[in-house]
Amino acid sequence: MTTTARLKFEGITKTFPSVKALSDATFSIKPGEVHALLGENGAGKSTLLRILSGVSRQTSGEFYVDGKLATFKNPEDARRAGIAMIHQELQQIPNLTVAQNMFLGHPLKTAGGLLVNRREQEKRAAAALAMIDPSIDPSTPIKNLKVAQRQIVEIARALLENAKIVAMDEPTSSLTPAEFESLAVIIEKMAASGVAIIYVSHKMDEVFRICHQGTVMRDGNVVGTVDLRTAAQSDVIAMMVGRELMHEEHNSFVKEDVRVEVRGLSSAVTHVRDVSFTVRRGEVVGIAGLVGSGRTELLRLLAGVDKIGSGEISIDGRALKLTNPRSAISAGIGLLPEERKREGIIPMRPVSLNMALPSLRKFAKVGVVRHSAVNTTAETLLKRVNLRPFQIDRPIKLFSGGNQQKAIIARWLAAGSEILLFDEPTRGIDVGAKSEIYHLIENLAAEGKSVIVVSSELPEVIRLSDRVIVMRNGRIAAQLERHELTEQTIVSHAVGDAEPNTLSSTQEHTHV
Amino acid sequence: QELAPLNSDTEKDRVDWAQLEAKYGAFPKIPEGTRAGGVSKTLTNEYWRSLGEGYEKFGKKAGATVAYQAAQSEGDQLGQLTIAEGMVTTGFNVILVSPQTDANLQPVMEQAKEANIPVVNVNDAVVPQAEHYVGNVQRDNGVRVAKWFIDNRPEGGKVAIIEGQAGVFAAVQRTAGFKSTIGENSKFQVVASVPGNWDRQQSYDAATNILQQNPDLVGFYCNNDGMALGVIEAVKAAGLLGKVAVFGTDGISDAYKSIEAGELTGTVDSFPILTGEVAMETALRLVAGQTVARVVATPQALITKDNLAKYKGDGVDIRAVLMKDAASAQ
Amino acid sequence: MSDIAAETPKRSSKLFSSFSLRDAGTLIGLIIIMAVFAALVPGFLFERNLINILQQSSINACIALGMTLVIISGGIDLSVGPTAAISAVLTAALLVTGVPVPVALLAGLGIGAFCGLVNGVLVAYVGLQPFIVTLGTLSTYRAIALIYTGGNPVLGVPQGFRSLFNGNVAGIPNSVIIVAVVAFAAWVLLKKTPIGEYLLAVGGNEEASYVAGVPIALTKITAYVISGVLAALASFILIGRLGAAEPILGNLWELDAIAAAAIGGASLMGGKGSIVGTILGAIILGAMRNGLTLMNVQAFYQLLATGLIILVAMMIDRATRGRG
Amino acid sequence: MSDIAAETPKRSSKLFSSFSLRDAGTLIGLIIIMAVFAALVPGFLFERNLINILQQSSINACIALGMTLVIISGGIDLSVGPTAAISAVLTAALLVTGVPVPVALLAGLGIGAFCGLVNGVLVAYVGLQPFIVTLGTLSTYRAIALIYTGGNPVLGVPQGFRSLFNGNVAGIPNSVIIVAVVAFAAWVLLKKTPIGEYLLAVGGNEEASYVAGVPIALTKITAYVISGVLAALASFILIGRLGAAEPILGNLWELDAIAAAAIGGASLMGGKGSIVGTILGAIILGAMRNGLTLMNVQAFYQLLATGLIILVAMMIDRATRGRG
Ligand SMILES: Nc1ncnc2c1ncn2[C@@H]1O[C@H](COP(=O)(O)OP(=O)(O)OP(=O)(O)O)[C@@H](O)[C@H]1O
Ligand SMILES: Nc1ncnc2c1ncn2[C@@H]1O[C@H](COP(=O)(O)OP(=O)(O)OP(=O)(O)O)[C@@H](O)[C@H]1O
Ligand SMILES: [Mg+2]
Ligand SMILES: [Mg+2]
Repeated sequence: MTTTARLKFEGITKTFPSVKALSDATFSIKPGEVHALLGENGAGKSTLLRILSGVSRQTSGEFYVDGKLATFKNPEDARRAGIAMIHQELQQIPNLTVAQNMFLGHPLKTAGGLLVNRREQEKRAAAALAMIDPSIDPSTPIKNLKVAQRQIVEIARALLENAKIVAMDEPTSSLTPAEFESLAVIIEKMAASGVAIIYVSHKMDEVFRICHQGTVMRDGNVVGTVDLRTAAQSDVIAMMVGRELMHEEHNSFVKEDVRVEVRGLSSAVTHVRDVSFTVRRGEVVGIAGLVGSGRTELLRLLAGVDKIGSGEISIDGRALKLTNPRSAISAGIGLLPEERKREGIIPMRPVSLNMALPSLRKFAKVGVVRHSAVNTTAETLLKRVNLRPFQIDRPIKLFSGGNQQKAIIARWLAAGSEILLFDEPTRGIDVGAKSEIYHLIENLAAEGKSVIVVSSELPEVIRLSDRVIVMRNGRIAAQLERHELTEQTIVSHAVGDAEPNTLSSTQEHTHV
Repeated sequence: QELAPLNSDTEKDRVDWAQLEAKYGAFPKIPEGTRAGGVSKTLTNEYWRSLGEGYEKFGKKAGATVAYQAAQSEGDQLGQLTIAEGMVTTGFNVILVSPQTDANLQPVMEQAKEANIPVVNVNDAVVPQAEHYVGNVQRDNGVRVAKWFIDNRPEGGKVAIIEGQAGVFAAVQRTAGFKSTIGENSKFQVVASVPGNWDRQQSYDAATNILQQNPDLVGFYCNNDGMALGVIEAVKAAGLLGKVAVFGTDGISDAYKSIEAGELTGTVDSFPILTGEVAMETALRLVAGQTVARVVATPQALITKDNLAKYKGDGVDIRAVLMKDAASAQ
Repeated sequence: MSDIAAETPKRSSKLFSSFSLRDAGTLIGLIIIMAVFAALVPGFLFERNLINILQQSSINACIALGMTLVIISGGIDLSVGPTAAISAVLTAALLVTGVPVPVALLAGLGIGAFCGLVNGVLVAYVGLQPFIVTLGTLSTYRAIALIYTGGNPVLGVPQGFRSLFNGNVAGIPNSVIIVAVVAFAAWVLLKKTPIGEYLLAVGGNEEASYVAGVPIALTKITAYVISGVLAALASFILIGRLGAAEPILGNLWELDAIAAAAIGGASLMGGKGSIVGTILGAIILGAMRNGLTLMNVQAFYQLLATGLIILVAMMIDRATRGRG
Repeated sequence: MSDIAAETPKRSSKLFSSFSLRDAGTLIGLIIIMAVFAALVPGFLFERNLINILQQSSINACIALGMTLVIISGGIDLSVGPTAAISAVLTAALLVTGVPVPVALLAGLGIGAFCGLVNGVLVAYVGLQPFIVTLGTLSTYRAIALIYTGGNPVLGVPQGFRSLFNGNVAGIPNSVIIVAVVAFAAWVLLKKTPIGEYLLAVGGNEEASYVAGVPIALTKITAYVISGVLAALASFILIGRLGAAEPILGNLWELDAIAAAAIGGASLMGGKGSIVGTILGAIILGAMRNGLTLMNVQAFYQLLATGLIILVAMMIDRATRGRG
């Protein structure tokens, strides 16, 4: 090929005090190429992109943009060199508006550069947002948005930059296929105009849909670059995880006895209304629905996080009085929250103690926590969820997102929770780990635990669930048995095909 | 034997400063290399710096080395304690303390006694166990100003008090002296007694508010000069200069200037430099082995424009003037 | 439990942003306090007394405006009092030696800015905690003011300077007008300019700001410099009023200013604060002092009332706007 | 830029957790300060003086331990001084009226706990900002102590009580022993008990802690109650030394305590702090005061040195352990 690479990495190495996150990463990307960066959690993808975008510096090696050596001292330098980045974690200021966030650092100015031109910012922000979700109002404070909407804002922000390289680190982790479709169109357009795109995602179908080339990383090393237009998905996955992943069928462990019974449950603070369902021992119940349909809110109600307005929850026939998460936890309920960074982790504390937090008293003897017991349990459980790197004393904030997720799952195993509420359990989790988590869920069911899984990924819902509850507008729209489960039926119940004209499209986004 | 808790105002075993020489003879020779340590409340107020000047002055004359230290702020009781303890540790021959509170230097008294170092309590708060006290009567400050009002404003009227920091010994005593004396005269009415916290700005604001409600006020008594100088500005701003009498306490140089300029009505000067000299003299007499009365009373005087020339100006020998005052008071 | 409060977001409508709702809470607090005093103190609501209250609040308001910006940026400035003192004694000393007023003013503002700059650099570049940096400079600056003057006040500030800060225009004290102008400028800065957005951003999420290319260090330093300059300005108002500059002036100003900002809705965690709220907060504190003095409340009980009113003001505010 | 800095933490090995490295930084600061004074002041390192330093640091250390726990939980307690004052005057008054020592002690600790409880409830249940709550109670508690005593000190604390807190065991002052025991207990609490982990969790991420079932309110209240109890204990040490209890005691203790905690590595953002570090921080401050006094440094220059040393201690610490 004669064109110079738009972006070329040469021997990029990054060492942290206790891990080598990247070693000798070398590959290049051409203009107009959509290049996937693939690898398990902790493989070093985000680390590489953070170096590219000037957020951190490589220990050694260099990279070139359009053949020019790049030496970025801060994100601003990278931006000037034409690099736009969507970070894996939302990088937003809660109290500022959507538009202010999108123009943060480089506001449009007026009055001779003195004042911020709010109107123009909002106009342009609206235009960028409209490409994905026109319902987002650029003048609302970002803290009022749902995670999914906030992620759309992050994407739109990157679109505003007119960059020649756009790095996207799991841009769709909270999005539904519908939004991904819009993004795919945008990416195609950008690629057509010569922009190089680096795309990181654990959703393989997305990757294969839009990416031309893919570089596979494992434990900080580049394993190789493959042409995704020709390669087989299973081969690529094998490259990533170092082994073949079997496509597994759903296993059912449903017992007869009803463990959880929810009757007429309504929220005191959100739009969840009149929800009734049951979950049996060993049953995995999936909850599907559109963004904003109230799935998360339902789980928060069950976990005692949100206040119950009316209705009843009983476990093993005993009615619960849920006043706070603690009461739910002692009733054997454990919640894997949707927004890991905000609701999940205590950043500066070690993984082991993040895991043990709700069950500390179980590890205590005469009021003193036996850290040896914590560590023993942590080693067992964190191994079971396959934490990587396996360093249980490290502050959790130093782990990759997927590994943080695993630690929170382990938290409820440690607490011995019988009823597990998983909100988007595989968000940001690599394919290998994903199948591990599926196994884990199945194992839990096999042990007789009851699991409720909220997921925006329909294949996941179908793969895991014995039964699926479809939610719409805060209410249950349908309960589908295993044999009825197809993507088609779920979607039609979620959007309410039966009564097509009652749909409020500002609240609810197109597809599941 | 245990000493009775000291009340510097009523203690029987006392001597007036002017009588020191008459009673104990000329100043004796002190041992070579005598070191005297002064521990002040704070140096942020001119009064305490002047006191230190007096220490140095007399110390130099008598051939003693003087160290003068102060806490970092007026409320820093433990800091002052640390300083005083340091002086005991480093073997000063005599220590002069002006405690922040009645109690905060108590341990030093004990430690010094063990180490056989005499301690002189100089002014302000009075440590009950103090064996030696040099200073004026705080209460008397307020009394003198109250008497001025009774003498000079025979028709009576409304008066207001700007107090120092809540709970501080000098502020409590001065206020009490003024209040009780003026309270004996039914023509006067204390319409306000509010805290100025030794702070000029707060006193200014308080005075503004008081004047607004009581434009017919006849006077202010302030627990120190800094506050009085704030109050006088408020009086000026209200256009009442000359109508409202304002008194301060301490006799700092700015107060004198203000009196000369016809603004401040008066201040109760307790002559810090002279007090310092007397205190040092007493301390060094103790070092020389003399026995001195438990309380040595130092002078104070109400300074107004009328008698200002007598106490301040070129060629005024304040010591001689006050000696004469003392003699005539006898 | 401010964060958990997010669990029950009571967003009513887009028209009322949380900002103005919050200010309404502060306003209600002020109105209640004014009403109580009006009932207890005859003449409390006279125009003359209201102007008094404004004038007496002006110094604290001026300091509190700077404090609000610093707090929004995620910092705190405990050194405002000593900064004011340094600036006051320097300006007064220059004026007394006959330096023209504008030059002395500039020198005073300049030294205020410099004090702020030192704070800002230590926070932003050296990376120390704001509380501890300004606790250190609190002592350091005070010591400098004391050493410079030997502990004595600087007297004899010329009338020309005094009337500039202590005069009236149509019955409104100049100090009130000055602070009103500063407040408006601060409001524009915070709501309309890039730097205001940066302040909110840095205080709201520093990492995200960094990633977005916000000049973090510059933003923080700006906040501290403004705080220093406003401390200097406040000291001018004070020496205009008192005619003298004391090296010990400004003692405990930081607490009053922080109280005003907090009552006005600033969060000491950063990222949140309101100019209007701060001004209202300063007036609440001023009205309280004024009312207590007029009622001739004894010192100990004034102290008690001060503490309780701060607590009650915060509770009223919390009650009117709900949690969060 | 504390968060971003996290990308390059200089942790060398698993054996040295970030905890002890941070403490090593503080220790180096202490050693440098001690070395400087040892060079300048003859007798500074004499055993007698070292014991003096420990004794003089003990009150601040005691207060700072409680402060550290509160700071770790994401709060701050400005009311420690007045809490100590209330507890001191009550205990002394009881003792003077002949109440047995243990009863008076319990009453004093109880009132300290109660003061802390009020702070804690206002923070945890009413949801007010810790800074402003304790600023309000700072005034309120002080006023209560003053009103209770009419502003007068309570004199004549019996010898039995005094020797309990002011005696020696084998040349070591009881106060030092008491604080050492308290420090050990605080260390156990923080490192070994669920409540310690809860404190770190609540200060580190309150919402996540809530979701994980941590009893947020209880945790916060515990921190404030401990702070109140330790303030009471510190006041016992003080009245043991002074033989009298004054309603104005404890003035500005909060700043010294915060300084000690911050020098020792506590982050005022919460979630971080060290018991060992705080003790070292208190000793740094004590050694500094002691050394400056022995050098006979004039008050203004002592103030200057205090400020500068706080700044330098923080910078040394920052330099030795890198950013973060
Ligand atoms: N600041 C840090 N300090 C120490 N180690 C770090 C730090 N940041 C990342 N790491 C480590 O670097 C490795 C690579 O992390 P990175 O976030 O790049 O993984 P990733 O491929 O993006 O994973 P994921 O798919 O889960 O997002 C991980 O082992 C992680 O623990
Ligand atoms: N009281 C209410 N009335 C109407 N709508 C509400 C109410 N409270 C919240 N909402 C809306 O409901 C949505 C919240 O539902 P949420 O998105 O959490 O459900 P979800 O199905 O879990 O979505 P996600 O895919 O983001 O997890 C938000 O869009 C919010 O604006
Ligand atoms: Mg990643
Ligand atoms: Mg959800």
